[in-house]
Amino acid sequence: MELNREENVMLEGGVEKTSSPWRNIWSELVKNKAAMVGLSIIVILILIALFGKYLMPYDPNTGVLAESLQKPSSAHIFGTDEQGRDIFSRIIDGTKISLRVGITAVAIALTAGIIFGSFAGYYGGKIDMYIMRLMDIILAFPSLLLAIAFMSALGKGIDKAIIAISIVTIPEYARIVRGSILSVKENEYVQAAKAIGNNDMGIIFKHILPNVMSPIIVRATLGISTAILETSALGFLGLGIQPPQAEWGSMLGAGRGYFYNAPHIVLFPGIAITITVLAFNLFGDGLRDALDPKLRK
Amino acid sequence: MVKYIIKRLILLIPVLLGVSIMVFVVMHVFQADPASIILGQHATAEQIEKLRQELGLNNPLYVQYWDFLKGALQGDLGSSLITKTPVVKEILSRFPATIELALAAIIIASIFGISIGVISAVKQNSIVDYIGMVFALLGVSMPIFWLGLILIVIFAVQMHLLPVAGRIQIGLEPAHITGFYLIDSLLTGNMASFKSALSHIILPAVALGSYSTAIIARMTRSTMLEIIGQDYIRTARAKGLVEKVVILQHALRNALIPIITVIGLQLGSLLGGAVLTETVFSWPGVGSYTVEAILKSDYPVVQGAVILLAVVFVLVNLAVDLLYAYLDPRIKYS
Amino acid sequence: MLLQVKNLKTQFKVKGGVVNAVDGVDFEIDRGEVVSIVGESGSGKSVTSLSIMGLIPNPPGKVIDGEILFKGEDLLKKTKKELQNIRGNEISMIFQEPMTSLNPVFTIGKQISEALIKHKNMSREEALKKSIEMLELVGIPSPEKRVKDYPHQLSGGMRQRVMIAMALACGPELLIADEPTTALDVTIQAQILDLMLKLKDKLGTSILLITHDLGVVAEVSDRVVVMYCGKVVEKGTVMEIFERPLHPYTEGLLLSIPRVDEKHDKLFMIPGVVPNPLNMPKGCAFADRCHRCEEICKKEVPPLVEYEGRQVRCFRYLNHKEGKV
Amino acid sequence: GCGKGTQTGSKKPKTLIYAQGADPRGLDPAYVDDGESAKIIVNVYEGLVKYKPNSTEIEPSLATEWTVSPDGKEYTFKLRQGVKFHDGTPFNADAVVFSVERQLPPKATDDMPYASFTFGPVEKVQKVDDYTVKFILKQPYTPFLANLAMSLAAPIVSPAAVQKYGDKFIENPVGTGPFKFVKWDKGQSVTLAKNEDYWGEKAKVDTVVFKITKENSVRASELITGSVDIIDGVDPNDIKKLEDNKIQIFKGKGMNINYMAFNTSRAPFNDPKLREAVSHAIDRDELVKYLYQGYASVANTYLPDFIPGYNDKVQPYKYDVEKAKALLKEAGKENLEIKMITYSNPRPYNPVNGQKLAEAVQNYLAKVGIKATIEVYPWTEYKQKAAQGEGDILFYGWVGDNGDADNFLSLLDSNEIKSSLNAAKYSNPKVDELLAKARRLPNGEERNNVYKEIQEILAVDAPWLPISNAMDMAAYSPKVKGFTLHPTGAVYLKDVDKE
Amino acid sequence: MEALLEVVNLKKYFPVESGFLKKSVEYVKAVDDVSFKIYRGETLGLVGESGCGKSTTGRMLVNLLKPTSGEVRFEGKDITKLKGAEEREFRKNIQIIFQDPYASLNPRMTVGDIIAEPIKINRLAKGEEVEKRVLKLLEYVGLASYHRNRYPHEFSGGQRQRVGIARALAVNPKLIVCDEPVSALDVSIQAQVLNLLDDLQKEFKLTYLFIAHGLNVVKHVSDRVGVMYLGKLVEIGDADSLYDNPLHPYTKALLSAIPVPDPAKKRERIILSGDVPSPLNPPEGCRFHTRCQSCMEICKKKEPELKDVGQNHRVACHLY
Ligand SMILES: Nc1ncnc2c1ncn2[C@@H]1O[C@H](COP(=O)(O)OP(=O)(O)OP(=O)(O)O)[C@@H](O)[C@H]1O
Ligand SMILES: Nc1ncnc2c1ncn2[C@@H]1O[C@H](COP(=O)(O)OP(=O)(O)OP(=O)(O)O)[C@@H](O)[C@H]1O
Ligand SMILES: [Mg+2]
Ligand SMILES: [Mg+2]
Ligand code: NI
Repeated sequence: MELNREENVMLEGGVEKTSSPWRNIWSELVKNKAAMVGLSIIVILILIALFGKYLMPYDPNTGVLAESLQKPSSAHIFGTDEQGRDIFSRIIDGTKISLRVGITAVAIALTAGIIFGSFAGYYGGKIDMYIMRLMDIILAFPSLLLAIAFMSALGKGIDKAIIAISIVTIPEYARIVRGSILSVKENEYVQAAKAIGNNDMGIIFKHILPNVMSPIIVRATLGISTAILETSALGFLGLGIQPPQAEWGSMLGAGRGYFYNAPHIVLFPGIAITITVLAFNLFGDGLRDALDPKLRK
Repeated sequence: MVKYIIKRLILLIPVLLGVSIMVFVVMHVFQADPASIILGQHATAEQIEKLRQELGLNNPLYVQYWDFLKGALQGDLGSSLITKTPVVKEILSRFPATIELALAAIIIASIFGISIGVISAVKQNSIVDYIGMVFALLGVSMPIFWLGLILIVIFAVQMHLLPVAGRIQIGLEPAHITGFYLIDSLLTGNMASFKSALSHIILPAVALGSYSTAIIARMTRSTMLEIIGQDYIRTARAKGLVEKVVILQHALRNALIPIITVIGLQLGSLLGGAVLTETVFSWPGVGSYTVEAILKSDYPVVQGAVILLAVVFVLVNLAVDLLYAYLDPRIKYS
Repeated sequence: MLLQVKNLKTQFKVKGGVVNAVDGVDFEIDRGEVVSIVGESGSGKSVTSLSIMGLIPNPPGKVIDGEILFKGEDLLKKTKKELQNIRGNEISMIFQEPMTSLNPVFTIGKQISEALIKHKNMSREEALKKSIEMLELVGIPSPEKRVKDYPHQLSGGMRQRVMIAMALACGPELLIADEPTTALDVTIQAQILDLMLKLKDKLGTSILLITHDLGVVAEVSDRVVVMYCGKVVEKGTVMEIFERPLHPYTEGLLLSIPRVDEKHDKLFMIPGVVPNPLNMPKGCAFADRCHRCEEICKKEVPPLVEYEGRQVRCFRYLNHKEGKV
Repeated sequence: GCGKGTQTGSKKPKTLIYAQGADPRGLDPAYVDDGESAKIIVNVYEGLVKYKPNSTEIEPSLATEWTVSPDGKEYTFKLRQGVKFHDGTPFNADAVVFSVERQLPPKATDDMPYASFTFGPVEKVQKVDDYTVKFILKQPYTPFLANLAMSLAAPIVSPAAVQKYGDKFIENPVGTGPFKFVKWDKGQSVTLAKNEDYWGEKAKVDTVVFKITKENSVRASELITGSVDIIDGVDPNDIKKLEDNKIQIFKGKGMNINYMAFNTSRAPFNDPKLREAVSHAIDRDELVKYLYQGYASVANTYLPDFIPGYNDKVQPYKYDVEKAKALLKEAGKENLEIKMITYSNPRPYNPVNGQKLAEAVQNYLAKVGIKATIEVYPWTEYKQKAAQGEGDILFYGWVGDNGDADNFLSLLDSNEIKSSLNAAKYSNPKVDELLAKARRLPNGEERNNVYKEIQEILAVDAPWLPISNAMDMAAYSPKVKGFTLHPTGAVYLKDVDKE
Repeated sequence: MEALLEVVNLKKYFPVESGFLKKSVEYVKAVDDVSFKIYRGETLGLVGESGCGKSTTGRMLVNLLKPTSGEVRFEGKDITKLKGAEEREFRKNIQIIFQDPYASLNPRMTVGDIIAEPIKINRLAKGEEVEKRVLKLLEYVGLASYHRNRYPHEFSGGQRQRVGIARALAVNPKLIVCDEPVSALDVSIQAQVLNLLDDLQKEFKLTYLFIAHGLNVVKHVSDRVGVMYLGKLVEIGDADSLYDNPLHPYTKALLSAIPVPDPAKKRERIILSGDVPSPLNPPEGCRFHTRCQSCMEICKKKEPELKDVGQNHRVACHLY
């Protein structure tokens, strides 16, 4: 065929190997410095969560009361809390829970939000109406109050807190997903997907969702921080972690009375939260860019 | 337009019904027993049982809900178990404070958020941009009560610039007209009150608005970036307009449409999310009052507050939608 | 000469390198003349026009070399402020997309008035009156009512007419029209072109028309500039170009248009695609697609040569001139 | 509030601002049970009798003198004449009868938390003449006089005002006290004004404002910046900062007890051996020194030391890890696993909050090999849980109402298991009997000795581990003169002045 | 000749919700009573201004839209009532190529995946076979095997349109609806795509419905041409007959408006006045009468029928 002549022009680097999309995303991510910083921090955090017990100089849950409220020193690099526990060890120990809270809460809310949002957006009409009214109801509920209310119904414990927090955030994801789907749904490639015989699920999950991920990713990375912070608010009201388990948010809450005479008690968990949140956000932004083949070189 | 508003108000009904059912059920599976709360710690089991009968607490839940709903329809949400005063009165007396704070917070958040966002977008990928965005990220990563205490220490205790807590300096409360101190003091021409109320609201509003500031800044930045690339911005430049006009009039005006959505949502969550800020700054609002009520199992108050907050939330959303129509001539509600 | 563009070079820094979007372009426009620039998508037509307007987004773009002499003065040497005073006043521009080139949140009255208030020191009311006149001029019925409309209330053709009204409001000496009809229907396109020509005659404005539709070019222009990959490959009067195209690209372009009045089985086709702007071939950019390609074409960039009083960028004519053919 | 502006000849009205941690529940003494309400109520109302400054002894107030019948069942009061309520109506025997009768059956309602506590022993109250009232008790009840000095239930209200305001009297208090009620901005402040017609020595300041500031450290900050004059609920952590800012700290002995209760109704702590073991395992000196930072005293017995009947001979179980381990081993409970429940908020007797105390205890228990879990609840829910019998160890405390030993020690009366006041669910017939006996004995040595005996029994039986008596702390600006906190926690502001 | 597909009285009204609680509904009459046939192996061109209902018609043919009323008979069977498995089976017969090569390819899928998808969904091949088939299709449309790992944005418009064509060919359709497949392309690329379509038609005996508003392009590819205006078919006939002898005033104006790339030929153009009326409330009578230069009284009142004027040529105009 005569048409094949153009290959000569297009050929830039010989025959390419088959490369998986994940490899592409990865190679793109690697190029993004901010994202890599974020990812490195996340990896370190995960390592700490997994192997933290080898790093802890002291038992995080037992303290020597006589050594309470000590300023950072060589013995306790982050100082000690009101029970005389080593804050450094507690921060390391708390990593596990804080990460788990952030990640699972977002994962649950995200999954539910995506399902609700995409059904509402894709099918429209009555389904949309019912789903979005339900979302409105949850949304109209002040979120902290709703979380508290759910927790008092579900009972205590970190798992319940995670569920409560995720339920509260579902509507936000659902709204974002729905909105994006409404705008993507009319695209011709969606029509094309239908024309070649895709069923609704195929269209939603293969063709629409991948194209609405960027706002969702950005929201989700922010959501991780919200979840961590909201756990701390629940902890503040005695609904979060059961003591003596360390968790950053609760450490912050418990330490707030010592603001004047032992500010380090709240400083370090605050920094830990901030760094974690920052890392997820940097990584999220990078991931969004990497997932978009248009931004790839 | 009026029809649209009426329609939206009608849609309020199922939402409120849903909210009330949910809060009712949740509060009633709560373990604490209102009868024993009312009776206090010296009560005997017989007294408690008697009171449970009187209060209808032994009826099936749906009967109780129906009774509650009947009352609610007549504007009666019951009385607080703790203070005996009608819930509606208690909440309404605290509502202006919450709304005033939430509005102040959202105004501050909007001003800062939009400014940071616009500057970041205009100076995309410059150092200013990065600083702006890191600032925004810090805003979402700081716990409110933490930030609140830091603000108090810096601005009130160390620098003596602003008051520590409360709504106004004692003795300067303006005459009660709307319940909003800032407005009431202006209406009565009481400048000393106005100044005091203003200086009291700044710190809590900044603390409460920090999260929203960050969200608004990020949203503004991305929207502005998108809009600056639009054809009509090029058209505006081609007309010879100065850059300031192009950015602030042509671009920002368009960017405001999605930003308003975010602001609306944020305002909604600020109304209920002011709990910790209200606690830290002793702001006499509904949020901290409700949490106290939850902790004391005073659930007529919780139910009332949640329902009222839901009403306000829905109304705020309606206002946002109407604002859309004003900002975006393409949207017409009929 | 109203406008002289000399050796204009505009670059874009993009991920992975530098795109020479406009790479040494020369042409000129006389008063009252219609000059068309044609060429394939991505050949640098819009960048040329934006360079003249001083609207190249910076970063990533930058005019790196050349002169743009407008009434003898180099626009590239003007300050931002001076340029703002020229834009929309002495030179104005119409863009391709009538749907998106108007700001959706302002009334068209406000959008037309803006330039008048800025450049002609008119008051709001005066500007609005003038706007109504302009709308009338471009044939919008009941303009007093229409000034209060928002862009979305108008059809595509009307919006494009509003764009024209806006561009002409200050009575510019040069109107740059970047694909003003591409997005429109044929019947509407005919209306708009008709209108532009009428207004040109009436107001004496020079027009720089950018398009890749050769049909449009044939109907309206006096002279034609053909661009390919950021370079001018051929210039001449409209008759010369259509009757006897010199450059193989121009030739191919003309041949690949399906014509209503002829019927043949297969269309002529320029094979291949435009080279990647980040990865330009060493020699003539068209060499790979050219059916007359010779050895030298792949090695050296051909210069713009005079041939029969016209200019063309092809080695064949260089050789000819030197008497080797 | 820095005083600025030019000083004019006329005296500037003095405003005293007192910051406390919560809104009062209400301002009708019959319907409230919280300290925040009490602090305001004592300044607006008065009872027939009152406590002497800095002690819980009784002195005249609205009654000028009284007699008790020999059988201890009739109390006759002579009332002060010429006293007017703030609404201008006269104070007389009718007012007293009205105030009391509304809290007696049949008028008393369920939501009067202190009615039965205060007037439970009263058979009836009678007007003898306009200025004489007689109370007839069902049986002799010695603490009754102390009850009449309490800030809750006992104060005399204006009958006219109660009738006038009805339901809303709770927000519109009218009494005879040195201050009149002005207004109450919910959640924000309660304002009182000097009662110019007060029968006694008049208040020194013109206006008193009770301001609500929830967070301890924020309240301290307000005092530092001068926007309030007096704060209570001072957090030990803030004291240094306050002192650095030349703030005066008032440290008074608190009429309270902070204790840990064993659930004695079931295993494992129905075994006194185990209670003893645990009691040995906890270093209360260390708790007081570090957790409470020295702003509490170690409680050796079940009463604060200034209450008549306090037994200074009782020896608590000493901190002794080895002993504790040995006792556990003896009981065969070396790997004991228990559940503790506690509350999430600070309490007057435990300023750091229940969770922190529980965590510290958990730590000590771990050292003797007891594995304890902690469940934390908000206060009301916690009380509910405790009443339902959750938890093997509970954390509780008590703030005395009337300064009588009975008020504290009845917490261990088996009759109070039902009402859940007896958190340890402790039941000892001997103790019950002694308590009943003491209630009937007139004040004096004999009665005190009974209480001492009870304390000895309890010290051995150890249903509680008494931990500490928190200091009552307040802080005030150096401009404030004459401020004290009464051991009952009440603040009488009549004699407080501000420069 | 045998009609592969027959369209009978096809209508599509899009409801536009308005009023209180969405009660009253107005309709956009996008396609309003259109009937025509497409014969096996031919190319039927469909021209008309933007918004006149061409795409809507095309989408109803491929069953992407359900018509409000009327029938689409493919090989004698009404496809508008198909459901489930039958519908899926039918989809293989008719495919569609879209106007915008940028918007019609999922930006997050590689070209290989895009082409493989219909094969997998319709289970036309398994495992290795799929890959082979994809390569074959790429070859048909003139792309190289290494292109399959690239993303749509890495291609030029013309190449992208080829991917769209390959995707349509993947299921071996009998009819392809080409919805303005070259409108977004440059002339030089346009020629490549048109030639490709031509080649493929010959090779696979395809039938095309070719939608465009560029009349010269339609003329080049079509055997017969239909002209639509505001939801109505106003003229239909053999391409040569229609172009040489346009009857409807709208067709005339349309033809005259085509810019001819020949400066020497200055023609008399018919410049229509005004814009296309809104399809929400189209004019009474003949829908073109508001812009028609030979408008008569009757045109304002009575809607003209599509009349046969001989030589396979039919027109809806009161002039004839
Ligand atoms: N903002 C920009 N950033 C990077 N590259 C750009 C930018 N604008 C234009 N270019 C590049 O400049 C080259 C010329 O673009 P230009 O828009 O002038 O083409 P054109 O001839 O107007 O094409 P069309 O007919 O599609 O409008 C293209 O390769 C394009 O990628
Ligand atoms: N989903 C829809 N809902 C409402 N109206 C629609 C919808 N799709 C199309 N329309 C309307 O139907 C009419 C016909 O649209 P259609 O897309 O078929 O036109 P077209 O001839 O293909 O135009 P173009 O040349 O611009 O592609 C238009 O007025 C359009 O606004
Ligand atoms: Mg262009
Ligand atoms: Mg179409
Ligand atoms: Ni041809």
